[in-house]
Order: sequence, then C-alpha cells, then structure tokens
Amino acid sequence: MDFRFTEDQQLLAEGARDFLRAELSTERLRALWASPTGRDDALWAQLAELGLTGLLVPEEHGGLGLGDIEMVSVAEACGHVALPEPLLDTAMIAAAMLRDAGNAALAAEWLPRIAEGTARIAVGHCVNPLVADAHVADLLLLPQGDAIFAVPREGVSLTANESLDPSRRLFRVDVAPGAGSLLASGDKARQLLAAALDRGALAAAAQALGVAQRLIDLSVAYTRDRKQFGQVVGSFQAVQHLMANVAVKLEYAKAPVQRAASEIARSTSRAALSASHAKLVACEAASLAARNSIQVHGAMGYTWEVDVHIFAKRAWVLESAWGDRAFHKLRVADAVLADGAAIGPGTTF
Amino acid sequence: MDFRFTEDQQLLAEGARDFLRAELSTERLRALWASPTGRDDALWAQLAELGLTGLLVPEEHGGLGLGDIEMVSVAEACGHVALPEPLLDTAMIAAAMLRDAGNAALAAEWLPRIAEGTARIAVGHCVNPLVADAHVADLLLLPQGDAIFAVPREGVSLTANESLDPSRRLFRVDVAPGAGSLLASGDKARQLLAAALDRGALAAAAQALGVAQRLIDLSVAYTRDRKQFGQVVGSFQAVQHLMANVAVKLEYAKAPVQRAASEIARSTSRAALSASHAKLVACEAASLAARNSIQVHGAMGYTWEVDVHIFAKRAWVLESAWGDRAFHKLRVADAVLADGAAIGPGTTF
Amino acid sequence: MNLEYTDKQNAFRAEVRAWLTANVPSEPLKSFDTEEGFQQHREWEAKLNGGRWGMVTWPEELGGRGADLVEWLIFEEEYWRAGAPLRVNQNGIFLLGPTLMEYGTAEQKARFLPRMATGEDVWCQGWSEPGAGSDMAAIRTTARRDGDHYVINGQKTWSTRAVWADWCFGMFRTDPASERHHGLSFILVPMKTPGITVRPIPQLDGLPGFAEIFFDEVRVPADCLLGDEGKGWKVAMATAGFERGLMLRSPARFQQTAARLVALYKANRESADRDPTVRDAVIRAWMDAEAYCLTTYQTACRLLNGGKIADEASTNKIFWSELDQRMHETALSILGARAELWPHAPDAGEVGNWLDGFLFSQSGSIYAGTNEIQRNIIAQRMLGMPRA
Amino acid sequence: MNLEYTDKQNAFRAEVRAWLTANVPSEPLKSFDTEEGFQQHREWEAKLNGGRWGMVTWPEELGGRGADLVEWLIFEEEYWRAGAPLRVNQNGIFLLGPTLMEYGTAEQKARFLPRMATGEDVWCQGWSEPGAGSDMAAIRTTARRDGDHYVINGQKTWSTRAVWADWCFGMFRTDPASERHHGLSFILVPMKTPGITVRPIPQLDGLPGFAEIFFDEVRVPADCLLGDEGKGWKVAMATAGFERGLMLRSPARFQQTAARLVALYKANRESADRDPTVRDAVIRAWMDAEAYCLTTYQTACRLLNGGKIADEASTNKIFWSELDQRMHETALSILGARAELWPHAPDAGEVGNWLDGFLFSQSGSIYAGTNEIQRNIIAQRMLGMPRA
Repeated sequence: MDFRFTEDQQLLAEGARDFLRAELSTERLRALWASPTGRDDALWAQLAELGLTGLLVPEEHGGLGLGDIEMVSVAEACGHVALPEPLLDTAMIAAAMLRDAGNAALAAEWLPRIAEGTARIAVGHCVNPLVADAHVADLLLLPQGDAIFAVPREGVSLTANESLDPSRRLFRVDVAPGAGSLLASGDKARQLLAAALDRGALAAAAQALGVAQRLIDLSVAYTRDRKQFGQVVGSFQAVQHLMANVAVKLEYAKAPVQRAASEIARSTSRAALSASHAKLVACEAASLAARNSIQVHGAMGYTWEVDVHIFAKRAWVLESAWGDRAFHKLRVADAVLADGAAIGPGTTF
Repeated sequence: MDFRFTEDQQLLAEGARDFLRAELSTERLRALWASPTGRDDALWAQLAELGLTGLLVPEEHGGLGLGDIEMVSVAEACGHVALPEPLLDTAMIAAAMLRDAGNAALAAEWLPRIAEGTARIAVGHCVNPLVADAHVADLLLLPQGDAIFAVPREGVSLTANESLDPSRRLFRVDVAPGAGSLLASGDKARQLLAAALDRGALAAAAQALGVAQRLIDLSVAYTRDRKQFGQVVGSFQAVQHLMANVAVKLEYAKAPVQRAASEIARSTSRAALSASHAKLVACEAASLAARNSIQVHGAMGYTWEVDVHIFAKRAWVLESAWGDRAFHKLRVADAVLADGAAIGPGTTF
Repeated sequence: MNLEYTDKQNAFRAEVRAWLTANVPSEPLKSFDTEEGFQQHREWEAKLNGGRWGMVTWPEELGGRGADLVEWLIFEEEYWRAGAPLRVNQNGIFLLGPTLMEYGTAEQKARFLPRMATGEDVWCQGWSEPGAGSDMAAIRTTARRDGDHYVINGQKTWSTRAVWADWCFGMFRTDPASERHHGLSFILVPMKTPGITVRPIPQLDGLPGFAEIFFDEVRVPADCLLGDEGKGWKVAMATAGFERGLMLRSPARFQQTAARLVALYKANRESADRDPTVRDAVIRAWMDAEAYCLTTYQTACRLLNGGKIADEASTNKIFWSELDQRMHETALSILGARAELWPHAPDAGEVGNWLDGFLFSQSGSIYAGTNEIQRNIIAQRMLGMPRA
Repeated sequence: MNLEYTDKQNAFRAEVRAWLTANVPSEPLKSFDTEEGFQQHREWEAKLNGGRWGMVTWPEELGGRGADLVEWLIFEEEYWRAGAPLRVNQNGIFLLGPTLMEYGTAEQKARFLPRMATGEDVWCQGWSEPGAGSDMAAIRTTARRDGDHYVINGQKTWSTRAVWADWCFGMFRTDPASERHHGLSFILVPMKTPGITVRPIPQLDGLPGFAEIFFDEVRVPADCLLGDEGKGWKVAMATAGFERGLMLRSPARFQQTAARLVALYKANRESADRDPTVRDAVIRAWMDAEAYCLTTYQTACRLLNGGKIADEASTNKIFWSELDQRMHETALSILGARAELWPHAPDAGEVGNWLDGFLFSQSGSIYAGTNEIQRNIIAQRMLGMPRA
C-alpha cells in the first residue's frame, strides 16, 4: 500500500507538466481556436517526442509500455493547460483498445504509429453522441452492432457540430457500409468498450483536476492584485471562502482519481465504480471552480479577453463527456445499493 | 389585489405578538418543560381572553368569526416564542373542522368552549403518526375508517413518546371501540381531513417563519457582543453572510405563507399546492436558520443554557409535523407536472 | 389582505394580451448584441410605443398609461407569456426612466422620456470604471465645469450595449478634491459627442455585449446634469435600487424560464430521471419563481401605498440571480451530452437557447453589485450586524 | 503507486479482527456522558490495553505495537466495523499522546503514556476560555512560576468530559506581560489538585458532555510543563494539527455511518424514495466517506515517508464535519415523522441513534476551530491569498 508516485512516475509527470505549461500558453490556444482544424501537427510531434503518445504502447511496438497510473498525471497536466489535441483519446483510450483487442495485425499497424506520433485516433462510443477530433484522426475506432471497426478517415463522412468550448471539435460520423477492418466482436468488443468508457471517464476526471487547479491559480493571482473598497479583493473573507470551498472539493477529488487509475490499470471488478466516482467528484470540483472563479473575477470573469472562461468552458464540457453526471450516478447507485455490496470500513481497497 | 394586512389585522397580530413576547420568556418555557404536563392553564386562559382561541369560531358561538389570514400572523408569533400550548391545533385546525363539519350539535357544544378557553382539542391525522397534546385535550378529533369521531379524553388511552423538542408532547392514542360521537363521514370527512392537513401545514409554515426570525434575532444579538481575534464576531464577513443567507430564504418564504392562507381561507382548488409550497420553503428557512445560528454561536450554540437550541429544535420538529418534506414535495410535483398545469407568467393568482 | 385581481386589472390584462397576440413578431428577432438584431429591437420598441405599451407606468402625456405597479407586473406577465422580444432599451426605461421621474426637471422629462419610449434614444450606463466595479465610490472619471458645459475625462467600462447606444447616463467626479461618494454628479452624455471612443469587450459567448467608453475632453451641456451637482450618489442609489429591485428583472421572466424548464423536463423525462435530483430541481424552480413573483407583488403593494424600496433590493438581487443560475444548470443537466452544443449545430436537436442563457446567468450574480456586496448590505442594514 | 495491502497488513487486519470478535461487548455500553457509562468505557479501555490494542502506534515498551499509520487506519477500520465502544480517552490517546511523543521528556512519556493507555488516567482538554474560543491566542488564564511549581488562576471552558477526567492538558499564560501567542506554556494539570472547581455545561441533549474548569491558586509541579516555558503555542499547534488532521476522526467512523445510512435507506426505500433527492444523498454519503478514506490513506503514506501534517488538517476538518452533518440530515429525512423521537419512545420503531448523532454533528463544524477559521487558513496558507 503506497499512494505515492514512484520517482520515475514523478519525473514523467513533471516533464509533461513543464512542457505543456511552457508550450501551451493561452495565446497559443486562442490562436489554435482561430485555425481551421484547431489542431497543431508540430505540437503533436513534440508530444510524441516526449514519449507521451506512446506511453501506453507496449515496448515491442515502440512505446514506453507504461500504464494508466502514469497516464493520469499527464491527463491532469492536459487539463491544466486545456490542451485541445486528442492526446488522451489516442494515447490512452485508443492505444489501450488496440493493445488489448488481441488483433495482432491492427496492433502492429497502428500502435507504432501512435508511439511515433504519426497517427491520431478518434474513438466512437455510445455514451458520446458525437465523436471528438474525427477531423484530424487518421483512424477511427467505431462500435457497430456487437463489434468494433477500425476505419480510416477516408472511409467516413463527417458533420461538424459546434461546441461551447472552441477547443472541442465534435462530429457526427457516418460510415460507409463495410468500411474498415474488424478490431473485435462479441464479448471482447464489449470488454474493450467498457474499458474505453472507464478510461474516458478517468481521463475526463483527471483533466477536471487540472482545470480546477488552473482556475484556482488564475483566481488567486487576479484577486491578489485587484482592489475594491480600498482593499485587495482576495483579502475579503467571502472571496477567500469561495476559493477555499473549491480547494476542499479539489483536495478530496484527487485520491479517488488515483484510485480509479489503479483499479483500471489492474482491470479489477471495481474499475467501473471507481471511474464513475472519480469522474463525479472531479467534475464537481471543476464546475464549482468555474462558478466561483467567474464570481471572484467580477465583471472580468464574464469577458472573452480574460482567460478564466477558457478553463470554465473546459470544466463545463467535461461534465458530459464520457458519460454525464446522471450516467455515472446511476452506476455508483447500482453498485452501492446492490445486495451484499461491500461497503463500510475496511472495504476501500 | 392587496398583499397588505388591514389595520384590524395588523392590530390583532401585534396584540398577539406583544402578549406572547411579554408572557413567554424562555425562562418560563424552561419551567414549563420541567412541569408534568408541560402546559399552563393560566396561560391558556389568557390566550382565550385575548380572543385568540376563538379567532376562527363564528360569532354566534362566541368567537371572533375571523379567518386563516388573521390566524397566520398569530401562528407566526407562536413560532417566535416557541409556544408549547396547542393553540393552533385547537383554535385553527379543530375549530375549522367543527365549524365546517355541518354537525350542529357538536359545533354548539364545543365551539363556545374553544372560544371561552375551557377546551383544548387535539387532532389525529394519518400524516402524523402520533397525536400532539392529547394529554391536555378535552376532546380529540380522530379519523376512523372513512369517518371522524369526536372523543373525550376519558374515551382514549394514551402512550407518551418523547420528542427531541421538550415542548412537544406526543402520544399514541388507542380508542375504545365505539367511543365518542360521529363528527362527519364519507366525502365530508375527507374534505375536513384535507382541510385539516392544509391548515396544519400552514400553521407549521407560519410558525417556522417566526422561529427563523427569532433565531436571526438571537444570532445578531449574540454576534454583536461576542469578540474573537479582537473583533466582534458579527463583523466577520463569513458570519454576516451565514445570516444574510437565512434572511434571504426567510424573505422569500413570507409571501408564499400569506398566499397559502388566502387560498385556504377561500377553499380554492390551489389550497393544497399553496400549503405545501409554503411549508417547504418556510421550514427550509427555519432549518437553515437553526444550522447557521448554531454555527455563529460557536460552542455556545451547542449548549443547553443558551436559548438558541430551543428554537433550533422547534425548527427541526416542524419539518416533519403535518407532512414531512417528501410528502409536500410530492404534492407540489403532482400539481406542477400535471398535464395542462397552469404554470408560467400570469398564473400565480 | 386580498389576493384576487380587480375587474379593472383583469380588463387591463385582456387588453395587453390582445395587443401582444396581434403584434408580437412570429419569428424571434436576432440577438441585440448583433448590429442587425439591435436595429430589429429598436424597431420593435417603436412599435410597442405606438401601441402605448412602451412603458405603461409612465403618465399618458409621456406616452404611457399611468399604470400602477401591479398593472406593470400584469403587463410583464403578458409580455413574457407572449414570448415578446427582450427590451433593448431596458437600461433606459427601467433604470434611467424612474430616476428621471424622481430627479429630472420638467424640461428633462419632456426631452428624454418620449424619445426613450420610442426607441429613438437607446441608453447605456456609465457606472463602472477599471478601478471601480462593485465599489462605485471609487469613481475617478472627472467632469470639470467650464462655463455652461462639463468637460469629461476618463474611462467607463462594462457598459452594456454602449457600442450602439445613443446616450449614456452615469456618475462623474465634478469636485476634483472630493473622496468616495462625495463630489460625484449624475450626468447624461450624448454618445456622438466628439472625444468619445467606444471599445467593445467580447463576452463569454464572443459577442460584444459590453464596451469600454473613453472620454477625452468630452464637452456636455450643463443642462444634462440630473439632480444637483455633487449629489450624484443619492441619484445613483435610486437607480441602483431600481436595478436590484423590482424593475430590471420582473418575476415573469423567471416564471417563464421555470415553465420552459418544466416543459423541457417533461419532454425528456426518461433521460432526466436517471438523475433523481433533476425532478426536485425542476419543482424547486417553479416554487422559487413563484415565491419571487409573490414577494414582488407584496413589495409592489407596499410601494403603491407609499412605501419605499429598501433592503429588498438586495434580497431580490441574490434570489433571482441564483435562481436563474440554478434553473439553467438544471436545464443543461437534462440535456446531458447535448448541453454543450449551440442550437445551430446539426445534431443539437431541441436544445433551445439554454446554453446561451446559462452563460448569461453567470453574470447575474456579478452585475449591479456582486452578491457578496448584497449579502454585506443585508447583514449590515437589514439585520443590523456591525461593520468590521 | 500501489494500492494493494501487503501480506503483513492483511495479517495485521486478521489479528485485529479476531481479537475484536472475541472481546467487543455484545451489549452497547451506556453513553460516556453518564457516570455509569463513563466507568464502563474506562473498563473497556483497560481491556483493550490488555490486548495491547489501546494505541497500536505506540512503541511496544509503552504497551503499543509500533504500528505505522496505515496499520492504524486498518485497526480503526476493524474497530468501527466491529461496532466497538467509542474511545472515552480520545483526547488523551489521539491528541495528547502524539504531542507527548513529540515534545515530552523520556520521564514524561513513561509517566503519562502507560496510564493513559490503560484508562487509569482519562484526560480532558483545557484550551478554550470564555474570551478565547476559536481565537486561542486570546488565552488569559495564568500560570505563575513559584519555585518548583506553577500557580494557575483563571477559567477554561468547553472541556469535554472534564467532569470525570483525571488530568487536564492545556495552555496557560506563563509570561503575564506577553500578548497573543507569545508567552504561553503547555501544562499538564491533575484534576484532583486543590483549587479546581468543575461546573458541567449541559449540551443540546441535556447531558453534561462539556464543563467549565475554574482554577483558583492551583499549584502544579513544574515537571508538568510540556515543551519549553513560553513555547506552548508551538506544542499546541501540533496537537491542534492532530485534532483537525488524521487521528481524531478516522475515516472508518464516517464509512460506518455511510454504510448504516445505506442500510437505513434500503430498509425504508419506498418511503425514502418519495423524496427523489434522498437516494442521491445516500450515494453521495458513500462517495464522500470513500473519498475521505482514500485521501487519508494518501496523507498517511506521505507522512510515513517523512512528510508533515499541514494544511490538510483544515481541509479534513471541513470535509468530515460537513459530511457528518449531511449524512445525519439525510437519515432524519428518511425517518420522516419518526425522526424527532428518541430511541426509547414506544412508537419510535427502528430509529437507531440517528437523532443523537445529528445533534452531535452540529458541533463538528465548531470545535477544534470553526469551519470559518479553517476556510481562512486554507485560503491564506494553502492558496496564498492575502490577509485583510
């Protein structure tokens, strides 16, 4: 039993964090919003160079062969900068699907490309009515009937849907019949989709932690300078308590996210419950951070030019990505209220 | 359309308020807690003398012949002092039942006694598992099958149940078969019980307003004197906001209570909905007042010797008297979600 | 206490309803934060005024109907019920209008009110400054008296729709030696005066709802002073009372939102009930909107009989702004994964304008004095708790 | 990161479970706020200590097992799972104990810890004073040095179980000229010393959980000083950290309450589901108790490896106290009209001790520094927001 990251895990996390903070300023993000695809191949190449795209890819396919525990720190860092690239869909969700599908041909074809940064992959899932980043995906993993197909972008037609968050690029995907290759079917496909959902929820939860922290950072910095009634705004007790409430929620969302990563990495029977728990509490922390950060920014919080809205919007869209609040609450309720459910002291691990 | 009380209504309300505040100090209340019945015949006689017991009793039976609108101010004043006497059960709920039952004999026998202060009446109802104040009641109105019987106390046996609020005296009532006289049956009995429930909820709501106000009064007075960190506690913004939140809730509970009184007095089709709305919001204000008042009192709020708990307990027990929160929420939901429900602008009156 | 409408009130409602039924545009107008939408809304104001419905509480000689506050509430109910356009000149008619009634000279009333009612003059506010948001007493923009003119220098911000407005009303420091709320004056400024520069501030949704106004030696005739020189604080407090209080946010608006929320819930019940708290939030929306309406009628009845708007301005502000946020959050919960889509997205389905409303609701707890300031006011003025 | 127990940890759990199964009284003890219950609890402490389970983290020579914090969490889980009695000496073992470990001399440890473990010495706190509640630096009770004694004069309050305690630990002003947190000393006082008067303060439930302690020329040997004279603040801060932090409220306690709440909900599901928010509150109770447990393990792992308890003491305090209040409120909602009845009422049915727990939960957000103070600490120390 040790909740701490190993030294290697910490170094990896810090590397990702430092890189993303240095590279992805909000100026660059705003520039990306204005670009046609909203995505940046050069940035993607850098992510690959750092090893981040290949983090879950087994070493024999050119990756680092690491797991969800390492990925969760990267996801948190992605949230902190509101990264628009489909790093988590590609390198966490899709990579795990290709790794675990038992389809050697597709794995051999695509895992090395993920690791070397020459392929972005989009994932379709029934909990997401639209597919994120399909427009820049080299491959789409799409459920059809009781199977999952791997379809190159040429095999699909896309209809763009505009989201509140200008970083989000969402598409309805129509597939030509018989397009692509079979990745898996039957029980295996169901397992892969269940794992994809849990990883998707975990990725959203970890990003939400990063978003919440960024909103706190922005708010603390702003309220330290801004004066009203002859006093810096951040010294008002009401303003301090708005932010303290966010800090408490965030503090108690972190360990559930780590636990979910650990359960998912080990594919335990509690992976789904842990993922839902993590997503609910992390997104709640991020949503409260959004509300309270806008509030302590006063009228500045309501503008386009101040950065707080970038992260508030990310917090809001994470709420419904990979299962909305109702979906995850139901999963927790089903598990906790089941006959003979293991709850109470001593049942946590 | 006029929301204001008439001058007569105001005078009556002020009279009741002044009398109760002068007579029912918390010292006297604590002394009553320690007495065997918890009730005081002399106080009851004074209430009768002021006309309060006969407020709803028609003039031909020796009462004032007034209505629920007048009674609601009295109920608020009862809440403000946490009156233990069954004034509202007797003079509002039971008096209206006897008045409206169409049973001339029982009306002629009991309404004058209510008005002159020689009878307390307890009311049984399916939403209340136990009967309040049965031990001091001269008569009990008890539903049985599809009828309501008027039973003198000699005709019942009582089992005391201790409540959180030492002012509350609750009893299981077992009735000797065939005891008492028939007050009403069938549709009439159902109407009387429905009206009793609405009046009970209204009485609880109005008392909750008074309780909430008293808790604010106590908290403001306490925090104006108490110092911590070299500053009076009431000048801390966090403490001010705890009380401001109560004030907002209370402010928006008042008009719904008045509206419910108006609808019940006119027996409109919206009486039940209005009563449930009023009870929900008024009890919520009182419960928040209890929580926040204990909080701003610090450790003093947790003691027996400081008065705040007297009113906090009253707030808590009002939550479930005459229908708990779930019961009233369901009634509101049924009305608001019904097909063709009249909701939206212009449907309030 | 009598909570039934009089025959006269019922007749008034019927007349409003008939006119609106005949005249409300069948197609919704474009957002008044766009240039085209702004013009459409200005035309609608003219039409409304043509029917003498521009501001029913004004006296007949100013184009109104001398309606009392209860009739105004009835008008608003019918207006929202009919789905009529938002009032592009709300800052004028709801905030400056009542202030002019109270503090304006006869000449000023005759000069400004009719053109406000027709929509010929659309007004914006000049209150906040970069260093004076909720703290209005920190205003530094100066108005120097120079003969029969004031010469204005400085900067205002968060001025809603200043980009298209014809006039601005606001507070300026006329006594350069003064501090805090002394030495301020309430002045009306034509936006076309030389020396004024307007810079739009895009909002959360990217549209220019706000603007900054820069004043560089802007000369305004002295007869544009409202109330006495140096007594602007008193005039402004009346306006702020109207803003937080009754007029700017009539209950009908929130009752309409609550009714739409009930409809959204019923249309998506199976999906919505997956989260058991949603039904409760929907019911609560109805209860709270109803409580807001009832409480407003109560206040209106008091004011009708000589009462003054006081601390309820602060409780109102908190109550409606937080209600509005909760209702929109609930709507987004019901919409689930579609909540993030703009209505024009091909797969958005019937998402309506909840997302836009949600973003707008974020500002409700900030403008017209943050809710934190309102809570201070309630604690100190209404409850009598001590200042620090 | 590895979230699986080691074999050693699993074996430890099995040993705890076996002992508790054999030894936990089958009938619940009476409340330790009654004299009879207090004695029963003291006897239980002796029995627990006999099995070397009194304080598992203490070294073996002091009757403990040298367990680390994770093992302590495991012990607590089994303890709450078994429904074992509340720890009547919790102030001693969880607060003074760790403080003695850190600041006590070898002689003090040997003198106080074993008798604390057996329950022979039950300890109460002497922190708060009538003018110093959350603001501990306002302490005025003096301890004047007189030869090899301190002479104490003044008054302490809110001292839990002081009515029956054998010893009191607390803070006293040893430098009469000092102010705020300077010049205070941490002193251990035998409650039987002449000059001490204890006055019980009945709580919300009427039982004397608290007391005031009056000191009139109370002479205490100088070897009862803990840490250096005048440096009591530093010692006390360590104790306060333990109080708000890990030890006083182990996660198992709240997990047990959450599990009981789930059981209550399932036993009353039809009635409970009339209010759709109840199910959500029940689920949330499980999630929050689980999060509290996970976070505590995380902190424990950090401390095990040389970390210090810091600001999480404040986040902990807020989180568990508000969780406890919400869980008890939810339970009362489920009980509906029966919620107000004491368990001994003939018609109470299976109400359990939820009402008592609800009343107790009201104090959680107050003692050990109000949650308002904790929020100040979080904002200023953890987030770096400026002081006023």
